[in-house]
Amino acid sequence: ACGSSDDEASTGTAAQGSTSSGSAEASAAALEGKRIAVVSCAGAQNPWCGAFNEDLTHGLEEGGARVTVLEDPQDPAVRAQHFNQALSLRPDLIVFTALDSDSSVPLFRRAEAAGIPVVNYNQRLEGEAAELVTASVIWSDEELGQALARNLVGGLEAAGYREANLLGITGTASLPQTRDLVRGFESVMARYPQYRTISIEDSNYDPNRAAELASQIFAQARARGGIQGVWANVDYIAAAAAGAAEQAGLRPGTRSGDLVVAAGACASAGVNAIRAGTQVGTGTKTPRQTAEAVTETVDRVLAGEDVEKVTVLAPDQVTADNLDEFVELCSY
Amino acid sequence: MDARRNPGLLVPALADGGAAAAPSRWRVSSAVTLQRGVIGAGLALLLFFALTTDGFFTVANAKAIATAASLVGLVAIGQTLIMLGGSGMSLSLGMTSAVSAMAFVGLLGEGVVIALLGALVLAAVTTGIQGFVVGRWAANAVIVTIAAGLLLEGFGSWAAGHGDLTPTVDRDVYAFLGRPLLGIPFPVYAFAVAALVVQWMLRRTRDGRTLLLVGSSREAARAAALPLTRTAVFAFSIAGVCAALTGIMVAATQHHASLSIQGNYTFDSIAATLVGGTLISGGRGSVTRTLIGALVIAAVTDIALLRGYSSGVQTLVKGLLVLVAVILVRLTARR
Amino acid sequence: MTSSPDTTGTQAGSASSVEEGAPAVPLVEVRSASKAYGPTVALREVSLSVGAGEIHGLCGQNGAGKSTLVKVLAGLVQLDSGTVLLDGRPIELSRPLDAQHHGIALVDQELSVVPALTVEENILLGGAGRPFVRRRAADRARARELLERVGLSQLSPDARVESLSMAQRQLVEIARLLGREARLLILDEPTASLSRADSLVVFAALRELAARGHSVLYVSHRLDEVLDLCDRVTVVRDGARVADESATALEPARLIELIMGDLHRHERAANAARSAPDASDAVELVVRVAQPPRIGGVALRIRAGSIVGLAGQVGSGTSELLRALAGLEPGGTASIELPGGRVARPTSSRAAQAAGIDFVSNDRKGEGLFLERSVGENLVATRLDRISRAGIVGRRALREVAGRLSERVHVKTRGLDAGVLELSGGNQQKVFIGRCLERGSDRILLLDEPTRGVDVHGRAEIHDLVREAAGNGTTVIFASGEPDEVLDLADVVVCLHGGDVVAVRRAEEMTASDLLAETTRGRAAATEEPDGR
Amino acid sequence: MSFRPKTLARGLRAEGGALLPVAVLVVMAVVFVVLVGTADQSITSANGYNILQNVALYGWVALALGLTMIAGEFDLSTPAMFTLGGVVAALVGGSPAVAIGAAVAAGIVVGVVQGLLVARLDISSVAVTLAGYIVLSGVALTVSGNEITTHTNLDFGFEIDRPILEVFSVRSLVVLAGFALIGLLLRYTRIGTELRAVGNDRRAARVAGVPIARRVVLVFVLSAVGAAASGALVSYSLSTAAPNVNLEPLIFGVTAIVLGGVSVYGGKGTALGILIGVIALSLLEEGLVLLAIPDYVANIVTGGLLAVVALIAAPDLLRGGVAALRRDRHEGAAGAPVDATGATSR
Ligand SMILES: Nc1ncnc2c1ncn2[C@@H]1O[C@H](COP(=O)(O)OP(=O)(O)OP(=O)(O)O)[C@@H](O)[C@H]1O
Ligand SMILES: Nc1ncnc2c1ncn2[C@@H]1O[C@H](COP(=O)(O)OP(=O)(O)OP(=O)(O)O)[C@@H](O)[C@H]1O
Ligand SMILES: [Mg+2]
Ligand SMILES: [Mg+2]
Repeated sequence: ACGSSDDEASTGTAAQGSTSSGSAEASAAALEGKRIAVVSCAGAQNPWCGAFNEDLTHGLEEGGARVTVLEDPQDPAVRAQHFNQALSLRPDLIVFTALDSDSSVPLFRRAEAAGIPVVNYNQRLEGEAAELVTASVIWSDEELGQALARNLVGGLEAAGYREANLLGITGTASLPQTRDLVRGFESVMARYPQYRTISIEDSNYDPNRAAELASQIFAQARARGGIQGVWANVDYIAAAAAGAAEQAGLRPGTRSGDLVVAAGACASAGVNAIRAGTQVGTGTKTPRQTAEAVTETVDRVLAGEDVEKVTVLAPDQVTADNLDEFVELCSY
Repeated sequence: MDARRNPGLLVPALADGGAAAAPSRWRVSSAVTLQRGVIGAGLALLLFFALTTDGFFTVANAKAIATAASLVGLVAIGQTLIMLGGSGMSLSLGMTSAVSAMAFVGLLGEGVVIALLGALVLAAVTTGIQGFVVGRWAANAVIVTIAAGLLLEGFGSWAAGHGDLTPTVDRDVYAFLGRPLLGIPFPVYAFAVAALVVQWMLRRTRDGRTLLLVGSSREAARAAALPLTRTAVFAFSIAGVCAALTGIMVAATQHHASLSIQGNYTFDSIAATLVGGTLISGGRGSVTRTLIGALVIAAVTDIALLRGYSSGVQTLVKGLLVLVAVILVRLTARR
Repeated sequence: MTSSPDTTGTQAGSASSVEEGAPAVPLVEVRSASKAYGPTVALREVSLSVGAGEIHGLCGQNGAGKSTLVKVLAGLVQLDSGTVLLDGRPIELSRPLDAQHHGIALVDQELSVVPALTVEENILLGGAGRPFVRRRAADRARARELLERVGLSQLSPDARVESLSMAQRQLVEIARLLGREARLLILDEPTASLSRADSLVVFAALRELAARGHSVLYVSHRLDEVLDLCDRVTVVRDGARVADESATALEPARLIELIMGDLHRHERAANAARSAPDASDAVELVVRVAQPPRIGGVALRIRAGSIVGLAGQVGSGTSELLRALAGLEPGGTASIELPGGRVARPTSSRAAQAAGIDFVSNDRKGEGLFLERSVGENLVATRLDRISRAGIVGRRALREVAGRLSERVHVKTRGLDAGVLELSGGNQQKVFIGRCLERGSDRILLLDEPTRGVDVHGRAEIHDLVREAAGNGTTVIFASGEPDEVLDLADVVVCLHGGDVVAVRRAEEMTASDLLAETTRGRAAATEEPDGR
Repeated sequence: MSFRPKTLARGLRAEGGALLPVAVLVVMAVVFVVLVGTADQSITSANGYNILQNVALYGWVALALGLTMIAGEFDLSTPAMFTLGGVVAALVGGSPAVAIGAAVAAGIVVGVVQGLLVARLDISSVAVTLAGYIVLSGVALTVSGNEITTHTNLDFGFEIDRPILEVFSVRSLVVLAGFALIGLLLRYTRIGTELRAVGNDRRAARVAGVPIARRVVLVFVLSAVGAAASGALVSYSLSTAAPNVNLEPLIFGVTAIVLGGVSVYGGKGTALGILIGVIALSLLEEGLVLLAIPDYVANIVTGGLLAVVALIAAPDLLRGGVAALRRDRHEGAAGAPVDATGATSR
């Protein structure tokens, strides 16, 4: 599906939880003539969303479904409004990305009342929402955090640091996936007590804010041994921090004395930075793999198969060494 | 009917010489004292917090503050011109930064000079059109710029294929725009030069002085046959160029460009302009004041961050600063 | 000088006191009032008394203290010393509300009616009553009654005020005040924005009110009106009272003398002394303006370098004609045929400027000065082009030009850097006019009410400036609602009525009454009050 | 609602409204039907429900913004107050009455402070409410600890969105009632007259004895309360409140009120006109959804519409346009000029 060539399907090792092998022919039949509404975040604000919406639409349409995408700028009120509008289209299925569990409950109740199945992606659901939803496709953010930590440690060791002060910059701290990522990160870092994260800041996914706070914390830490490593949950926040470092006269890289930068979910900015040597690595949480997994789940739901409530995708660790394998997947 | 039982006003209580209508010279002078007092107290407070904040008084931190102030400040220069000219404010300058940055990165394949020129021209033209509409037909600037922001966002993401743009050329070609020069970050030079040039234009060029006159009274300017349209286009397109410079330098530092580059530049630039003391209705203020406003906001934000206050508190403090500045400016205004 | 109201007048307003026959206690009396603003002494021991049913004039130069006195009565300004008595008893006037309790009402210089509301809404606006209910029938009846009292019984209470004439608007405002049981109506320069005919409508209403026992205190620079309307006149100079006399006994020349002290001089002589443009080598211009529906089509042939005065009532189109020529009335078409067959079309103010037209609006604060900027900047505002090279303003040139202009128009200012808002009204007007001087010959200067709110002395100075400009070859077209000003300043008088030219005469061939007769054509009969004054 | 066309037209005219809102509604309805037709859809009561839910979402915000604009002011703090209202309601929790009451109380405080600053110190409301916007954004982030706050009472949210008569819901009915109330206030009370007076000619209104400060404070309170209450109601229907402010409510509100014939320069506008603007815009949004328009195209459409609206409202374009039309019909005053050289009578 979705135009991805076979070799990518094999390299994109999205370990799909406990997927039973639904064949391509079966899916085409299940999707044929079906109407699917996608309530998603907008590509205009967020390239990940844009790539995902495109890949998903493409995948579903290839199977013969009619797809309607309703995009919003991560606004809960508008997303709920769109969900209601999606319901009124009376589709066979709604693909939805929840902003959080609780705000999804009323929507899912309405969908249940209308008898329309809902496939949620990216957001781990809890409580009633988790029960109401038909299926979820999510990434293991904990594993992403572990990959991030391994990348960072690799970089720090390559640069020869015996010990190091680290700065962490998260997207939105309160989101569950951020918490999962930090938990995974810390579980690995517990084994490296010589590398201490002295500060975790919240950038709210605003790269300018990330750059500003990074440069101010670099300055403040200067008197106390400086910062040797920066980690961020997404590539473009890491790129902002690396840029701020350059402006402060630091050198992002893996040579001795360099600032080691690592990030979680890959994107063009990260690919670019890894090539340039200013970032040591990233992890895959790619829109295309997500779209493929969602397409498959949708297909199986519509085919009437028994689908697991939660499909967890496992990310790959990306470094300069294996970057070429992931360039396609990570460029969006 | 008895006048006592019918207390409708016979006398225009505030029609003339009333407190709100026209502050007397006494009120103005006491307000000036008040203003000095508040500014003095504010600076003392700032100094106190600065002294007690670990790591504030370092060269590195000064550079960090200067860089932050410069990026917002450049956008604020444009905001100041728009405000001085009596158009109020632009709510699309942040979006202009982002879209120009995307144009810059997208054009880098053609060479850095073409990319720079292309991005700056794009910004000057798009904001210039807004200036034309506002200057020529007296359209409401807030509404026009909200509309322009939406259009820029729509066309920007359409042209960029809803993506994050990364340069296709070697970093060394353009990275000087983000790196320090002689130890000082490049944006600081850009801001300093732009502030000097624009302030000089305001004081010494025909268009700059006309802008102040138009900002003082559009109706009088029209009756005096001053060029309303040209003046507004002048203010808006310089604003566009300044905003674009910020976007370009951010993109050159972060090595990619997307709409997220707009960040909070729109509102932060208005905040810097107002904190500097420019009159929102136009005619009074200067770029120098805005420079100070941008630095004050950056310093206060820095202190809040270093002391570990949340981003919410930082925003709150910024808002209160704006509020105090606005009140002080009003109290000392002649009208 | 007596302090009790004169009861020998023939005005209807005094009739009631005649009947009572007793030396009436004045309604309002001010005794030895003093007031200083810092170093400025606005009032020095001034006294004033207004009898019941009396129309009392208050005259004086700019800054003489008239407005201050009026504000004292309105409770807007507190006296340093002195007392105010009502019906012979001292009263406290520390807030506007106090004045209101005593039935004292102030009609401000600027009209205070809301254009977008209806007549009825305006009359009832701001009055007492429960905020959430409008009693339709009762409100309607009240509005009608009040309209009738100011002579507007024909007017529909549902008419929107923006569709009314200036006089009607003024009367609507007065009706509102009457609705609040005003005993003393104070009008501070009410006719500054009214035409002569409109003034007559208002005067008729005021006389009617006086006849019913209301008192009126009337502040104006239009001396003819004061003499015409008032029973008595009080004159203040430099904050002190210099006269309180019966209006009937007062000669206009004497009144001017009282107001000006020794500053007065007669103007027409000045005009006569001006070397009129030579007829033989005269260059002529043709001005055409059409601006439906106000001006059907006016075409005038005028001589370059002459001063043309437009006379007409509000609504006659004088302002619109000037504004159309200045490119400020987009609804109209105007053209000027210049010598050599060139035709200039001022479709915008920029186009007008390019065609050599300068305009001085009648709205100094709104459409004239840049109030945030300094005197110097205001003076050079329209010639930045000329004092700059390659877009860069020459600082020396700027100071030089501003300084010279400031001297030319005799602006009293502490310096060119002083804010223009610090100047008095008359000086502001001079700055405004100064901006349009010295812009080269062959230009056309349009002035709308060039001396509004300016005292006699300032007026003479401004008139001299205009004459001087004309002497240097500038063609001047001005409009004024004051017959005397038109006759004093103009070479040729053009009378407009209803958007049409109804008469063109040389100024020295005309008297004020001719002019009034021409400009009130058709309306004169309706607006002239019944007792034939 | 049984408005007869005549009553409706009179209502719009009487308060200085224009034909614009009616024209806008007709155009939008036609566009909607065409859009739906090309999208191969059938119009159902569900579409009506969605449109009314959209009206419920930002209707009060538009009304609040419109009221301030009629009184000659501009309340930029609206989107932040909207967000804060939701956060406060979610944080207070407990009984919905108490929670919504708390949001309303917050609105009253904000409205009084902003109104007093504008009225008493005569500061431009744009400046005051811009500062208010930033302050309130900070407050929302701070009190929520930058976390999404969850309502404890999920059933109330479900109840207020339950369809009534297929197309209505408690939420939309409450908002419509708000429109009716404010409409009556503007049309039939002295306060309504005074608000228009304050917006049309503040000096004259002041001289006439209208208590300007109280009226200005009133509109700012109504504005903040409207925003806070809708924010609270929306948070219930979402069962959560997010602390991040976005400009969506402001953009929707401004577009709707200008489409609804409110003058950007104050003094003119009706509640009915604003409602029409809100409905028209909701129709458009529903149409765009039915067509599955991508977000960036929606941005372009909304931006374009707002740009057109800004031009329609621009005073000099209208003046110039009318002038150009007239100029074509009249070419100056033809014929022989009257002699005013003074030569003939010499
Ligand atoms: N609020 C004030 N503060 C300081 N000085 C004032 C104030 N109001 C008036 N003055 C001064 O008091 C004097 C009297 O002013 P007032 O306004 O009473 O004059 P006026 O007779 O009304 O003049 P005009 O004919 O120009 O209206 C003037 O010298 C003026 O400068
Ligand atoms: N509020 C004030 N505070 C200080 N000085 C004032 C104030 N109002 C007026 N003045 C001063 O008083 C003088 C006269 O002012 P005023 O406005 O009375 O002039 P005016 O000649 O009466 O104007 P107009 O003809 O427009 O009524 C000016 O020199 C002005 O600087
Ligand atoms: Mg005066
Ligand atoms: Mg006066």
